[in-house]
Amino acid sequence: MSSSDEWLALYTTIKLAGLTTLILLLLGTPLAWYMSKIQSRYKVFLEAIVALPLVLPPTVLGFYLLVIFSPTSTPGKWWLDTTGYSLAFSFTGILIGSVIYSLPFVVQPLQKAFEQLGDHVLEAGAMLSANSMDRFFTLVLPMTKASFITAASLGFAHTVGEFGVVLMIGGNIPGETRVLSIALFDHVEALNYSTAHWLAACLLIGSMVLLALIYLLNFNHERNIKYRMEP
Amino acid sequence: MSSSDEWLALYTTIKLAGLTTLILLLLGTPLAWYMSKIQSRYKVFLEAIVALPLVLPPTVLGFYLLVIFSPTSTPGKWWLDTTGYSLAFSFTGILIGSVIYSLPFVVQPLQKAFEQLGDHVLEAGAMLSANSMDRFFTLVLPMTKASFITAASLGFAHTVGEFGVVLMIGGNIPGETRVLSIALFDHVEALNYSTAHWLAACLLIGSMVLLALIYLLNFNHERNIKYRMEP
Amino acid sequence: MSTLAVSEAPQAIQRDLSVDVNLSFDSFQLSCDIRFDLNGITGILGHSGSGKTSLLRVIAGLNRDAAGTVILKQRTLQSDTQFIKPEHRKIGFVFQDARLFPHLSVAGNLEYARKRCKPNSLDANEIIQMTQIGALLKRDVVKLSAGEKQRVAIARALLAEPELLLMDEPLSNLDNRARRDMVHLLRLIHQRLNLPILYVSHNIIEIQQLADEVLVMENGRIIQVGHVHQVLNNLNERMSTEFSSPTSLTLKVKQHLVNFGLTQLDFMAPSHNQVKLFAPLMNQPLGQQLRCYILADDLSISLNKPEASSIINCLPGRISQLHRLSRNGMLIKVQVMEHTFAINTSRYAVELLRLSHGTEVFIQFQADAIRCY
Amino acid sequence: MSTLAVSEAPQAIQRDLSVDVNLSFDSFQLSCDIRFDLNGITGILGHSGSGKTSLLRVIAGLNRDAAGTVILKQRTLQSDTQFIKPEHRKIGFVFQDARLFPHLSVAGNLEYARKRCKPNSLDANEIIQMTQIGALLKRDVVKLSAGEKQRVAIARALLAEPELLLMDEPLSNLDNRARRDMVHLLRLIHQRLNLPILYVSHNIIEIQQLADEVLVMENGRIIQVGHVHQVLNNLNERMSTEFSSPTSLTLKVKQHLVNFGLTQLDFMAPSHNQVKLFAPLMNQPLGQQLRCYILADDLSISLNKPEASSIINCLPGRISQLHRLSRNGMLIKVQVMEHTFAINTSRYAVELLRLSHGTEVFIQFQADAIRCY
Amino acid sequence: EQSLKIGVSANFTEPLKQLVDTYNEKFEPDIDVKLSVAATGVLYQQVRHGAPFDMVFAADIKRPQLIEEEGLALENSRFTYATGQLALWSTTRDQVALDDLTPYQGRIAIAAPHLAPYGKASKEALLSLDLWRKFHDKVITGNNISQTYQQTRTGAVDFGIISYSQFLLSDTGSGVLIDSQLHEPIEQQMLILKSTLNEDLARKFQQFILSDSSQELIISMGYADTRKTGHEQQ
Ligand SMILES: Nc1ncnc2c1ncn2[C@@H]1O[C@H](COP(=O)(O)OP(=O)(O)OP(=O)(O)O)[C@@H](O)[C@H]1O
Ligand SMILES: Nc1ncnc2c1ncn2[C@@H]1O[C@H](COP(=O)(O)OP(=O)(O)OP(=O)(O)O)[C@@H](O)[C@H]1O
Ligand code: MOO
Ligand SMILES: [Mg+2]
Ligand SMILES: [Mg+2]
Repeated sequence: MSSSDEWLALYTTIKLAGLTTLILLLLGTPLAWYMSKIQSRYKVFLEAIVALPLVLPPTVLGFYLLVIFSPTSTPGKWWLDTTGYSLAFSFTGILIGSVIYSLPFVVQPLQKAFEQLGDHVLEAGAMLSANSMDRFFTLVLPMTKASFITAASLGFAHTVGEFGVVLMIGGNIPGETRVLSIALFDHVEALNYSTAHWLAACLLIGSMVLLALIYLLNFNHERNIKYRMEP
Repeated sequence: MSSSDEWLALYTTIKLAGLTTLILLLLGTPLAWYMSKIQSRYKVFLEAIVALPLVLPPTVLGFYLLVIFSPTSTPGKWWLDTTGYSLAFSFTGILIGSVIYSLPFVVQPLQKAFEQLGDHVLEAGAMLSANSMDRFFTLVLPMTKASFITAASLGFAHTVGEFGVVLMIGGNIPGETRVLSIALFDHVEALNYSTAHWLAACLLIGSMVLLALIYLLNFNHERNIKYRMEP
Repeated sequence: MSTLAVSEAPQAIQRDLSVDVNLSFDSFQLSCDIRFDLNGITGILGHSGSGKTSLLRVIAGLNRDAAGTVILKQRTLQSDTQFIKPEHRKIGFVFQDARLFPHLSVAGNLEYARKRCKPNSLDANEIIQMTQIGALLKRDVVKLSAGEKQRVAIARALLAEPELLLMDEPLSNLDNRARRDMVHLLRLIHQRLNLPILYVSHNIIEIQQLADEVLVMENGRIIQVGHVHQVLNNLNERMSTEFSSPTSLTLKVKQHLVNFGLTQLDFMAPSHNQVKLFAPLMNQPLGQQLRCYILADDLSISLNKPEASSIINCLPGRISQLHRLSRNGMLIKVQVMEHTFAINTSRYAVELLRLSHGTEVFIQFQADAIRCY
Repeated sequence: MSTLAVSEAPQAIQRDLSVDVNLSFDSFQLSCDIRFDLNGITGILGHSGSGKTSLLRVIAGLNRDAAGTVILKQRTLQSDTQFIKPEHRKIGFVFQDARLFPHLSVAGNLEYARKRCKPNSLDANEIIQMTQIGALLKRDVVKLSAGEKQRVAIARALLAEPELLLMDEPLSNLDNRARRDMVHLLRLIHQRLNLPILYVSHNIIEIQQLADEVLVMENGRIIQVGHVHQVLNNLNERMSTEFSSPTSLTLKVKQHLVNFGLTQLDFMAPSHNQVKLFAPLMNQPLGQQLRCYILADDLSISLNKPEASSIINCLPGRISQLHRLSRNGMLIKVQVMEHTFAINTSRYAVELLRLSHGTEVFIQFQADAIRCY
Repeated sequence: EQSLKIGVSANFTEPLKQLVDTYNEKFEPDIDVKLSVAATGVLYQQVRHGAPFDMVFAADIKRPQLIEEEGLALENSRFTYATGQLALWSTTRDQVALDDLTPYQGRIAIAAPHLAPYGKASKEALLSLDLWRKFHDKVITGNNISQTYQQTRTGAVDFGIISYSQFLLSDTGSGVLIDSQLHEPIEQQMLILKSTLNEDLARKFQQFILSDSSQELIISMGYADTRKTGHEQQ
């Protein structure tokens, strides 16, 4: 396996993890917000459903996703007819898989953050004519920034490390669905230990630097402002 | 594979996930507390390290853990000499692996919850002669109950669904290290699809009921008390 | 209650603010049906837990559970079929707790209000200066002292320039000086913007100094409404032993005795000008009309015109009412020309001086008993 | 500062509470070096942002950054080498914001304090009744009104029966009635438990009614310390225009005139018993000694003994001091036997009556000008 | 009752279970066989790090050779127990023939050639058929042959090259045997680990596997007749 393969896998990984995180933030934020607000018992089921992707082993989850993505199933056929390409073994496919698989890691921290926020400060915002969108972006978002960073970093890291789902529904196609975690696994399987160690170290150090950078940003922010919860 | 095998796997799974969650709560809580309190830049690195197990693919993480657990390595040998059995391929081994692998899911939600709690109410506790342990159990714990439930359910679900690490360091030994996710995987591998579907459905429904029960407990609690964060 | 409101609706529209709502908590029921003009500062008095905050929250739209109608300046904010969201009500709220935005500096908090207010007719710097928060602008709000927070919250609410401002015990953490400054500021703002204010306070002096109309709440109901003098003079027995009642007058500036730190005031009717009234020196143009209050506790009665007393004001009058306030307290109303003065005294003094209806007396008070806006 | 403290330490140990600390925030510096006895209620006055809360926090041990020494009743709470944690200081704190435990009911909050207090010498039911929170016991604390929260916080702090109680504007959200009840309760508790209290308030009346010793803070420094009369009588000019100063006396109950709602009081020295003093009827046994205050604003001066006035108390005396307070305000001290009365008046009155050192005058005041514990 | 712990590569799980049943019918006393199923690569890692197996059934020659070189295997215990065969399989078509691949333009699923012996053989077969050039950038590779089976089974890909044994066991789709002349033989070897405490039983079981009747059973389950190809022992 050439080193250009690895660069390609790195590129795919970053693209996958980055897009997954982005989509999860975009989808997960309103979902978490909604879940933090509803008061009915139905909330309980929603919470359980969001947590479910965790319970199935990744390859098994991948298998069921592949069944759905396959052009022989209705959704898969619809996708093929609409876009002209099959969801299975495409980048879009592994993206959807990663989004589903990492959903709970993004939704749950955000939901808790929104719940703990309470509405005292939001009421103050409303009384200054800020509508709900405005309040969300100017009050909720900055006040829960730390939880967004937690959510995003958990989602990102989890996507980087995931390979069961991705391998199953992605098919390990270089430049399209072959990600670093698969490459790393290949090296271990193929008994290329030195390459594997080297790749694992790079992954760890790279992620560590990335995470540290993220947390550093957050840390500087938090040093100045310490929110407090009160009755 | 007989159905008694499945019961055994279910038992092992519940034992593993339950113990993992317990240990994670016991270890993760002080760690999260500590991390929520430190103010130095060193915190950033600690946060990154806690998040690291996420970044490696489970089988790769499993591989490195196997290397460490093996009696040919110093820690593995030490364990063997001390306890008389090898860490690799033992229940203890997969327990340690699961704990490491699920650590971030428990630590991060707790850390955020502790940070958002602030110390206003804790100061009030101190002024009523409650020492730090007392304050932790009588104030912090009940006030962050929701986050503990999130942390525990993420940790539990993640352990139930995990099989890369467990398979690698556990060796799929019935009654010892063979868990439901591996059994499910085996059925898929062995082309027993009907059994696999049935098992997957059971896993999902069982987990859903469990999660719903947990959230229901929490929900009843939250309905009455809605904490609010204030400047 | 709500059917009643519907039938009365056309009449309700005549007044500036009409609130007819019902709200139930586990152990508390708010039940208001009230209409009044909003051409000034309306004070709300009431004991702790009487529902003052709840009433303000309903008016602001912060409590969606409240059933009923709220109409502000002919605009239906809330009815059985309609609910205008709080952010569109153009109502400002100074909360009992300051509720500053913890992620913004003091300046950021003020800007937040400023940006969302279209015409910006107030000068921000002036407000900042008058609330004395100039030195705090760059500070984190979480590090402010309680009084500092309260002042920032007031400045923020004012800079939003709402059409109606609700203030929930906004000065409770301020000392007398800051309180006085704030009262001055509020009066100024009210004049400049014609901004009506609903003002909840425990402090009767604040209410006296600020309010035109006063509501008194008890157990979730409004038990008294009216002009400040009227209400405060008629506070029922229990209330008046807790708050003290004032006499209210409108006086005209006649002359400044700068050397003595006094300002001579006249009654409005020219016929009474032989009576001299002295108040502490005030920075008001000659001829200016002032609304003044004198607390019943600050007045005393004598039968003879006292001489050589440091008590500077002395008016002849005739007792028009003797009112037993409590077991031993009496409230005496003395008619001085067409003005009625309320005087708190004891039954002992009444018996000693044999005061009764029609007795000719002199009422006395110090210069600083005359309290003006 | 801290080297000074070390050299003075042996002396410091003589007093009950000795605080010698330095604490710097970005734009604020607290710097205190003070020792005083803790045999009563010590009031702390000061404008918003002057460092009152910060001082209490340092004493409580809630601010570890504070450098210096804190010694309470010979126990070193904090020094360069030592730091006793807040939970072991046996100090209670009523915070400016109530800080109730949101996950517990009102009863749960009280129990929390009760459980952690060993001897339990107070009757919980009595405290609950006196703070009027009996009806709230089962309620969630997050649903309480501001005043209700404050009362629960006070009850909770009292039930912990600390050795020293710090109260940070504990009554700011209460109305006059509740405030009066609380003051009464605090005095009672203080007597019963011999519990010293450090009491921060903006309200000079509260301080007068409660405090024995008073500290005045400004800009992080303590600018005045002393007995309440002394301090309040000597508030510097700026302060005294904001707060008003009282005269203090110790009087003895002579007789109850129940029908008139009056109680006759005597001076302590038997020789002065020809002078009659009347206060509002009070529930005190005959012969009981009382500490009383009269505000300078409540007193007036005349040259002749006034007759037939509703002003019930009149004492002959001689002017011992004339003190120009402000441009137009004068503070006159009148010696009545061995007692000194402070009277606020205007320069106009002084000139009119030609008051000067040694002038024989009568001082007058109403029954309810005599304020007692 | 005697017991054996066997690490078995996924593709041979079903045949091995049947073999155990047959063994227990034939011999006394019954043995209790505990199967640990994993991919060959995983089995190898586990053996290297002290896995408590008595025997290992791998899916290739390479890993057993490595185990032997590292001195973890008993002398003379490494034998080829089966030779794999390939099948072209589809669940989207009713009829499948090798010729279908010539006009086919889509993707094809195979096991990863550098990881799995079945993958390597699949690649060789495609090369022999002169189809590799066409498919080399369209292959979907699974880590092992089971994954390839699953990917094909879902219908997400039209054709997959799986093991003939899987094809025979599967309940859906249609497939065709790929002539084993088109690729190097897929030899699968077993061995006994040095750490075993049941050497006698393991040897006995090994002899049973290599017996004619067992080999016939194995062949009937889709494996090639190793006696014909002459690869019975290395
Ligand atoms: N969300 C709620 N749920 C239940 N009861 C509530 C809720 N909010 C307020 N109450 C109760 O309603 C009553 C009125 O509360 P409100 O806050 O309006 O009083 P308030 O007049 O503002 O008192 P304060 O002067 O102490 O602030 C109180 O007894 C309070 O406990
Ligand atoms: N953690 C902090 N960091 C920086 N500045 C602070 C901090 N805490 C308080 N201050 C500042 O120190 C000064 C004194 O604050 P403190 O809370 O002691 O005032 P205070 O006398 O209690 O005022 P108030 O009557 O308004 O409650 C204020 O200017 C405040 O802004
Ligand atoms: O060892 Mo396998 O048969 O490639 O999973
Ligand atoms: Mg209120
Ligand atoms: Mg303060």
